[in-house]
Amino acid sequence: MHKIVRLQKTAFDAAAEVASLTAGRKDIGALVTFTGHCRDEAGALAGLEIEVYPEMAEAEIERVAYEAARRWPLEALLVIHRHGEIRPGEPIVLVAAAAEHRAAAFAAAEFLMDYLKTAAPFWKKTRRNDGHPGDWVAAREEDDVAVQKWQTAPGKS
Amino acid sequence: MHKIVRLQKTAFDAAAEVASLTAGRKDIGALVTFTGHCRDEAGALAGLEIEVYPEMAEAEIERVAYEAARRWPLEALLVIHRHGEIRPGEPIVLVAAAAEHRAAAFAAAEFLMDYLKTAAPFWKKTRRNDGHPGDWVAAREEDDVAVQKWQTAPGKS
Amino acid sequence: MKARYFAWVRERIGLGEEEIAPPASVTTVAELVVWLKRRGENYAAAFADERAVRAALDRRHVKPEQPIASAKEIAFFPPMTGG
Amino acid sequence: MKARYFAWVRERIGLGEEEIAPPASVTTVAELVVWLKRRGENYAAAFADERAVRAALDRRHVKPEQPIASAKEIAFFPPMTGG
Repeated sequence: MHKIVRLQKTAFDAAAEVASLTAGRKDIGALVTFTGHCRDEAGALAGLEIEVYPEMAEAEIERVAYEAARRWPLEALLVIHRHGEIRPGEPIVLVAAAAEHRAAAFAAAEFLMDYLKTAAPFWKKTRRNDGHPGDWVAAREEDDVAVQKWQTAPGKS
Repeated sequence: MHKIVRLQKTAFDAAAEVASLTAGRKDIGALVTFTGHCRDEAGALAGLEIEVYPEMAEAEIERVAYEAARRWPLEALLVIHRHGEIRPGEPIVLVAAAAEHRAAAFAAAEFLMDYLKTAAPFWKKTRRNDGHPGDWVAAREEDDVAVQKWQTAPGKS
Repeated sequence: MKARYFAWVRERIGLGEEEIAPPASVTTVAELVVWLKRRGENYAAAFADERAVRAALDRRHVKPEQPIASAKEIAFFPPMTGG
Repeated sequence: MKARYFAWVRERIGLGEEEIAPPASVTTVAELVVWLKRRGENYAAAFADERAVRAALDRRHVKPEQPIASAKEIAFFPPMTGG
């Protein structure tokens, strides 16, 4: 299985990254991508500052990618996560999962995102347009609930 | 909500289509795309010929897109489905769903695909490399099972 | 009314579409299928396994027991394989 | 061992990382937190709500009752908000 995992400060071109993952492949029937963007919250935000524990982030993402490949028959897998300064509209994270059929691609992409949200060591701090200091973004309870469904999920299906 | 539904014979550039859907938007936090490609089945296939009932296909896709927008809080929705001759590696279908948070985007994209597979009037016939006549692709029982889960699913979540 | 046929239903019948005028006694989709099967071997072959053929009335999926009523267009086709 | 702090844990302590040498009586992550809180008001503030702080030992998530054993690196941070 073709696998790419990358942490970076610079913006990425999601389309070009996905194209390079699947270029020339004629065995991929289904490709699911997820892109997470920085929202401007109706103009209130100047952006985000994302802090990372880089050594652990790489290890965690590799671990989750390995687990995804164990659970579903995947042809290719891509995870790119940014840190540092992000402006509204810019991409933060890209996940792509390719498989012969769509069920595996959808499940793997959602699984990867649920684990990235709750287990990968990144922390977002807002930067505000009104000059006031930003806040650390609070973890969402929905994310903890979302990740629990994978603990009872079967293996390759 | 920004919505695009299109049937066409020509190939499409999935990246450019998705870019045009979300260009300049700063309110989209999550974007899920699904691309279905023509596989070559280890070199056995020269491609697919996709037959369509065009008037009904447009009506069905519009109906399913409307239902997706009713069930989940979406910012944008895109469905492009090809018909006619498709070569291995080429895209057949593109679905994109954009929302503030990822759960709605994932659910809407998977919902759209499950309904497209079982309710949109398209039929695939294989074209073989060995000169023998191709066969009509049989419907997959998994697809009928997959679509059933949405019949008991709640509304906006 | 107009009848339209797709995929292997179209191939077996040998037509993509035609005008049909079933008698007033034909009131449901299932009854129309019985009537069509009597039109020739090609129709009988297309509808040999009736459960394998789906129908749409005025471009909406319908079940065999659906009344035809004043529909303008009926379509017959195998289970769909798009996406 | 090396201690690393992230996000508001880092801000409250005022350090990103430091070398620490807890006594042999400190054997678990929870005991290390108790020991750190005694080092000053900044540490006490960072760990005021212990349930809000997560820990990783040699870059793997661990629970408070986890033995430190011979770990080389411990990290403390709030619940993650990546993705």
